[in-house]
Amino acid sequence: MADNAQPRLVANGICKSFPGVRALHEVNLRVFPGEILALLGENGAGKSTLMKILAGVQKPDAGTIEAEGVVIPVGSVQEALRQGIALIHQELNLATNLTVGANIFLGREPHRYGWIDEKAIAAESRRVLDLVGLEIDPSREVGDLTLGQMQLVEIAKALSVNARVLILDEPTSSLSARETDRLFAVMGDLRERGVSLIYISHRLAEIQRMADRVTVLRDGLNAGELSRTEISHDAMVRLMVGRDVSRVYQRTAGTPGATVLELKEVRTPANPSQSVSLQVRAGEIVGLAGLIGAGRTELLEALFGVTPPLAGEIRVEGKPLQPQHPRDAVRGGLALVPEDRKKQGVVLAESVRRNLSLASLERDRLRGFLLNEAAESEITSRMIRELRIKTPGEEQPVRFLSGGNQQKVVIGKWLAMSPRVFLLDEPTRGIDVGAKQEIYQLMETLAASGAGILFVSSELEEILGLADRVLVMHEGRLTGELSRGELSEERIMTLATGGPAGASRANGSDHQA
Amino acid sequence: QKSGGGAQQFAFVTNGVDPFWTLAEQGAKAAAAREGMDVKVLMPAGGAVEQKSMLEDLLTRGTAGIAVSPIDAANQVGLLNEVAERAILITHDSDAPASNRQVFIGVNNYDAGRMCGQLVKEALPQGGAVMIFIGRLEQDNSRLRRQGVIDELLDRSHDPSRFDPPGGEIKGDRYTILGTLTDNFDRALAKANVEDTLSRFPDVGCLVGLFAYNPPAILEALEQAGKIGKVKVAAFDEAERTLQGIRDGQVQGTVVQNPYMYGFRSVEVLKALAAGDRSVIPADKFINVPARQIRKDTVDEFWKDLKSKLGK
Amino acid sequence: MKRIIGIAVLLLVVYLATWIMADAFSGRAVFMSGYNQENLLRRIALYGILGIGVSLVIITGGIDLSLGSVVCLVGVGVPWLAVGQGWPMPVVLLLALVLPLAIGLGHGLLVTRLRLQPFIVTLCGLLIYRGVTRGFTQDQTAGFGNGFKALRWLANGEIPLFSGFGIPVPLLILGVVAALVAVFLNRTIYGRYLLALGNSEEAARFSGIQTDRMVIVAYVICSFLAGLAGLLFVLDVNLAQPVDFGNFYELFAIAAAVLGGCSLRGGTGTVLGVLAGTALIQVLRNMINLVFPAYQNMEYAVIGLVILAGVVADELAKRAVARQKAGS
Amino acid sequence: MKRIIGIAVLLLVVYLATWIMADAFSGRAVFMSGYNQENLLRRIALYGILGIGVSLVIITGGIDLSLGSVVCLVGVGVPWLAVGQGWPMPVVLLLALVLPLAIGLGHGLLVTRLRLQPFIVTLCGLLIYRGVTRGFTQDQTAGFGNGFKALRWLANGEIPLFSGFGIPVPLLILGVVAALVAVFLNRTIYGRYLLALGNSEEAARFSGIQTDRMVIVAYVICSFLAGLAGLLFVLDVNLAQPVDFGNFYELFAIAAAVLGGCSLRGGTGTVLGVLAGTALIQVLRNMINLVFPAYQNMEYAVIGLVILAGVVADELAKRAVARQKAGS
Ligand SMILES: Nc1ncnc2c1ncn2[C@@H]1O[C@H](COP(=O)(O)OP(=O)(O)OP(=O)(O)O)[C@@H](O)[C@H]1O
Ligand SMILES: Nc1ncnc2c1ncn2[C@@H]1O[C@H](COP(=O)(O)OP(=O)(O)OP(=O)(O)O)[C@@H](O)[C@H]1O
Ligand SMILES: [Mg+2]
Ligand SMILES: [Mg+2]
Repeated sequence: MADNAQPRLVANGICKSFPGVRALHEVNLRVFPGEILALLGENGAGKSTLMKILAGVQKPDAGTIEAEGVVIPVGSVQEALRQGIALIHQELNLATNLTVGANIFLGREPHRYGWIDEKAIAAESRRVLDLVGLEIDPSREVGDLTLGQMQLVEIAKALSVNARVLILDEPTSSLSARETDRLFAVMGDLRERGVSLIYISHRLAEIQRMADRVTVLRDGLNAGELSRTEISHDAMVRLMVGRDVSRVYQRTAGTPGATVLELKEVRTPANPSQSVSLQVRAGEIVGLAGLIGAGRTELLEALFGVTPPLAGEIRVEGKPLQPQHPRDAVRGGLALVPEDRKKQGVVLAESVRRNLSLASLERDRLRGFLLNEAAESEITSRMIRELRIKTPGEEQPVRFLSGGNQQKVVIGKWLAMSPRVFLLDEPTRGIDVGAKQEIYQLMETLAASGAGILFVSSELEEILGLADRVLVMHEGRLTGELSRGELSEERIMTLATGGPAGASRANGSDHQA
Repeated sequence: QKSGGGAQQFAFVTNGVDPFWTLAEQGAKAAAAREGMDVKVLMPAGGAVEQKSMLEDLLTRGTAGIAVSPIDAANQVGLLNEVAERAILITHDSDAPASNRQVFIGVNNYDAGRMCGQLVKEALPQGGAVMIFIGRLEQDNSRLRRQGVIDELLDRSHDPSRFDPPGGEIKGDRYTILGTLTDNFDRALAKANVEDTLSRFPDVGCLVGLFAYNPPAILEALEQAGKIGKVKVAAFDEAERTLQGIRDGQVQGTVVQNPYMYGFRSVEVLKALAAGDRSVIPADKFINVPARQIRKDTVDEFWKDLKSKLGK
Repeated sequence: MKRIIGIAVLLLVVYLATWIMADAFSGRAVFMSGYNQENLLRRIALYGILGIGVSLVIITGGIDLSLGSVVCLVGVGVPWLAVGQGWPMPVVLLLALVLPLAIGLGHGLLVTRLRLQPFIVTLCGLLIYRGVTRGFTQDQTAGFGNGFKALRWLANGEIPLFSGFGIPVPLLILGVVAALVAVFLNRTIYGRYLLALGNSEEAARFSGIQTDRMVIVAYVICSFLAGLAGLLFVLDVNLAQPVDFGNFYELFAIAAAVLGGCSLRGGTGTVLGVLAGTALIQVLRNMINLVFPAYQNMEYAVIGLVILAGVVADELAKRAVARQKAGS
Repeated sequence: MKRIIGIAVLLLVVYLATWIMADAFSGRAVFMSGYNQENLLRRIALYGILGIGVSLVIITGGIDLSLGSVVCLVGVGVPWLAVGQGWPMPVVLLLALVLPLAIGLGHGLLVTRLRLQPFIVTLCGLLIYRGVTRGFTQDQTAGFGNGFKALRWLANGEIPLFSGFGIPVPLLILGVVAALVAVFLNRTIYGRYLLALGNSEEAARFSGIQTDRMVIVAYVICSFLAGLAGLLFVLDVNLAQPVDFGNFYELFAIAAAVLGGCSLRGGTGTVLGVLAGTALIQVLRNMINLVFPAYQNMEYAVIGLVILAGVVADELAKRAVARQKAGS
């Protein structure tokens, strides 16, 4: 990328504050035609905010934006679209009551005097859906799609703009390896055609693979830039975190003890025709791999009593458990760190203190049902200290914590209950490298303290690095088990995509109940 | 209950829901029983809109004769004439002279109001300040009733068409009408109105309750204020608490219409008209069921009679 | 569409039941008489206009509790001005149509610009418009006497079809309103915007839709239709009492919309459904008056029970379907 | 806490304004008379119990429109059974306290188990309970005559404090209720659960909290308090008419709760705030009767305007604060 070329989009001195937070301060950003610019930064660094400002969704407090050298009005989505700037948001933003086609063209419907041209929509949707490799009928309601499919619809929607600047804010966090590859192919293709792409991800491997240039934000300030040749894991991490973080995490395996969690032929409502059997032993970290939609979350949610299992036997430390409600699971010694942190993990509006004590209030109660505020304070301060939760104070609403610290609050909430088994669903989704490492260490400490750990992850990297043993799921059943020795990306992927016919028999599926 | 099967149906429609109408219902039922007629008593809770759809549906059912108390005569002429076309129509309680109703059965509310005014005069011979409490001022009957009280207290000429707007004080040489408070049938509010009046005018001489539930509300408030007996009360209608108050000397007296008779006579007249007997219609098309003043001396006998009518 | 079938069936059942009971009991064409059908259709038309209006607001995820009071304001205000104050009718009518627009605009601005909760805004509306009406009329009933016959034709006139039955004019007005709103919802970009923002305001806003404007539009249309209904109501009944004219109409309108498949969470709703819901409620009232006049004072209870039965059945049906899907 | 200051100030202003106007206009202690203050406190007590009840439901993110009809059911039912049907009073009272519990349980189950929308469930309740009451009483007014003086002391009795002023007994009852609910909300784990699930039902459930039970509890308490209020209302007024007893009380209760800082989105609310909101509305009504009796029929309009002013001011204040923070 020749720097003398005219930048397509330039942001100058962007400032943005929210109540109590300075999200961006004097931030500058340039992106050139036909390049993929990776935007890096820890949780809360201001990446999404900056992108929302570029896309006109939010209005900056100060600063200007130039497209092709011309200053454009800020804070207007239409204006941004007119400039060919399209943004794929970090969170899904779809109207689940409308069809796929309607969502793809939402706000840009081809029409005559307000009269919608459905034919045009159908045809054009088909085209962009093919681009992202989604073979579904554009007239289907988005509400019926799976999360992975929804994410792809978001991407197709952005592509349909024929954008000159395409911004992707953590698009892969809910995509499987295969869908990710597909996306990267599309991105490369767009780059060839001279489109400028801004790409945000916490997965450094992906960035090394795709980025022509890297810009890093830290605490809402420009922290530096890396050209194609300078891009390396360590360089990126140093700019983001300001310290070194080892490349891939390597677990120092311990010696597992007695079995703490045992499943015999458990059937979940999501996959009634399949049954799952598995064990987790004390001090053991077991990874649960699989493609999106493999049914891993449903399995964990069934164990935890969110969607009670239909059949089968569950034992925690030998004691039988029939979870009809999370309460039963908690009393049985289970803890779940759910997939959707903001909706299921924390009460966003409430304070760090109230979130940390929420699960243990009942255990510590006084005279039947009175609050034990002493115990609450003790737990709060201890967890903040031990988990090094970054917060201005105990009374800070969790909403204002970064993703990583929110996740620590979820873990701290359960730590106070000292459960026997931890179930973690995508524990590091959308969490930055620094925080990731801390979460990993936490998981190890938990294991070391004799708890059993079963964690779902779609990031092979962390499965490989962290698991003593890996179970692979496909369409609701276990297709295989790999010990630390046998671990390899290929093996996991083959099993995840249906695996060798033999593997599926191994785990007592196809029992007609 | 089997309706129809050839037997003619009749209906007695009120202008709302009120204990007053329960008495009328008894009268209508009694007459119906005596005459062996099928009479439905309907009380619209939803105002004029519901009264209209009730009448329409009665016509649909092929009701032969209807006695109705129009909510607002002046504006229901069209509706009433529509009814008159398809059935025998008479009005009770509140008349609609402009309509094709065959006859009106009821009381002259203006005169009744003046009767109530006389009770006030008896209670306050020396004159004094008076506050009027009433449910609403929409209906002709309530407007006239209130006007009757005012005109009597101010010794004005007999003119039902007069109307003093509710706001503001009306001063006469002996009596002052401090104002008129409405409560739209909200009993709690009716009581609150009295309480607040006692707060605002501690020296109020007489409280006038013009709807059946107003006097009881007045007595409640007075009792709690410990002013029972000290502040005079002039009442309207025959609520039990009111009669008890007269008996205990807490109420000067009450003016009673005769709702039981409204119901009873209405049914009788409907029967006659249905049989083609028009002799029941006087020349002025007004069958007067005169109001009476009930005082301490007459209350017991009246009450006994009332109970027997209500089958208590 | 699915969502309508349930209510449509329920409506049909109640309709037939009423027909059989009423006409069997009396051995004559009572329910099925042209006269009764006309009355029924006229009532459906008047309440239907309210239901359609509020359904638009409900689709945005909002609510409008002020309908009844707007009906009161216009229904009382028109005769009061035209007859009581002797204003020229054209001016009065203009006012009657413009004032509700202003009211709706007010609601919309408070909800979008100040981010106030629709429930509160329109609850205040409910109190204010009725209070004001009672104030300026001094609680006096207003009516047309026997004037304005031509105008009143809009509410009580009919287009003769065959002997003994004609199409009530208000039904035609409802037809026009329903058609316009249906097209607006299903064929225009604005209808799509409304549905989208009702489901996810952010998704719509992030797609460049000026969601605030659309929400305001919904409230404006809703209040306008409430005003129109108020006008037709008073033209039909010929008089209006400030104290109770239109009382609780908002509840019946909302109930009709929900019966018709509108979710108070926003994003769903069809004109046909709302009409079916309105019809159901009116047929029920008609049934009580024709068949069980003695239980007329339990009307509310019956309506409440039917609404509840309706939503419960709807919910259970949905679950059955879901279980089926899971099973397959 | 912050949230209360606004309403508290507003209350103080209106209170002082009424005092000055009323007593200045008449040159005597009118508003400040012991008698008037007693009346005011008694009314605040009765409506306050309703407000506190509904605030619990609002905290769960729900709503209860059936309050007024429960007030009617109990308020009419008690004298009807005890006097009309001659049932022994203890039995009647037991029923009056148990029935509302059952009603609340019903609401709670429909909302949690069937996932019906609270608005609809309680709207049906509003229709059903009133309709049923009108049905079994045949629309006849029920009252105690001069009986049950001892029992009625609960509603209209007072504890003499100094000459001319005593504490109304209902105020003591309100005090007990308020204290219990306040402790429940702020000092017990269940209060914590209620607030947590009001903010995020899912997160609370995923933390092992039986959210459904808590929601049911909220509806049960709410209906129970409505029944208690209904009992006190009829003991105070001494007669109740099925067709309108308690009409619209739910709206005043909800308005009071919102004025007092409850958000209809759930998760926030304080007992003190609700009491302040209730007091504000009652002082306003008192003011209108004492100072502007001629405008008494505009009462609703005034209350509506004040509520609107209150929430608008609250919103603007919050924004100012936010801007300050952002600035720093
Ligand atoms: N609407 C908002 N209100 C208040 N604070 C906000 C809002 N949006 C963002 N913030 C705060 O602004 C800061 C930057 O947020 P932003 O989402 O841009 O970070 P990010 O770099 O995208 O983090 P992540 O990697 O977790 O997506 C954070 O402290 C966040 O809490
Ligand atoms: N909240 C939700 N809303 C809609 N669909 C969902 C939701 N949660 C899961 N799904 C869908 O249910 C199916 C099972 O999802 P699940 O999350 O269990 O798969 P998974 O193997 O856990 O994938 P992930 O890696 O996302 O956890 C998937 O198709 C998923 O998209
Ligand atoms: Mg982000
Ligand atoms: Mg999952």
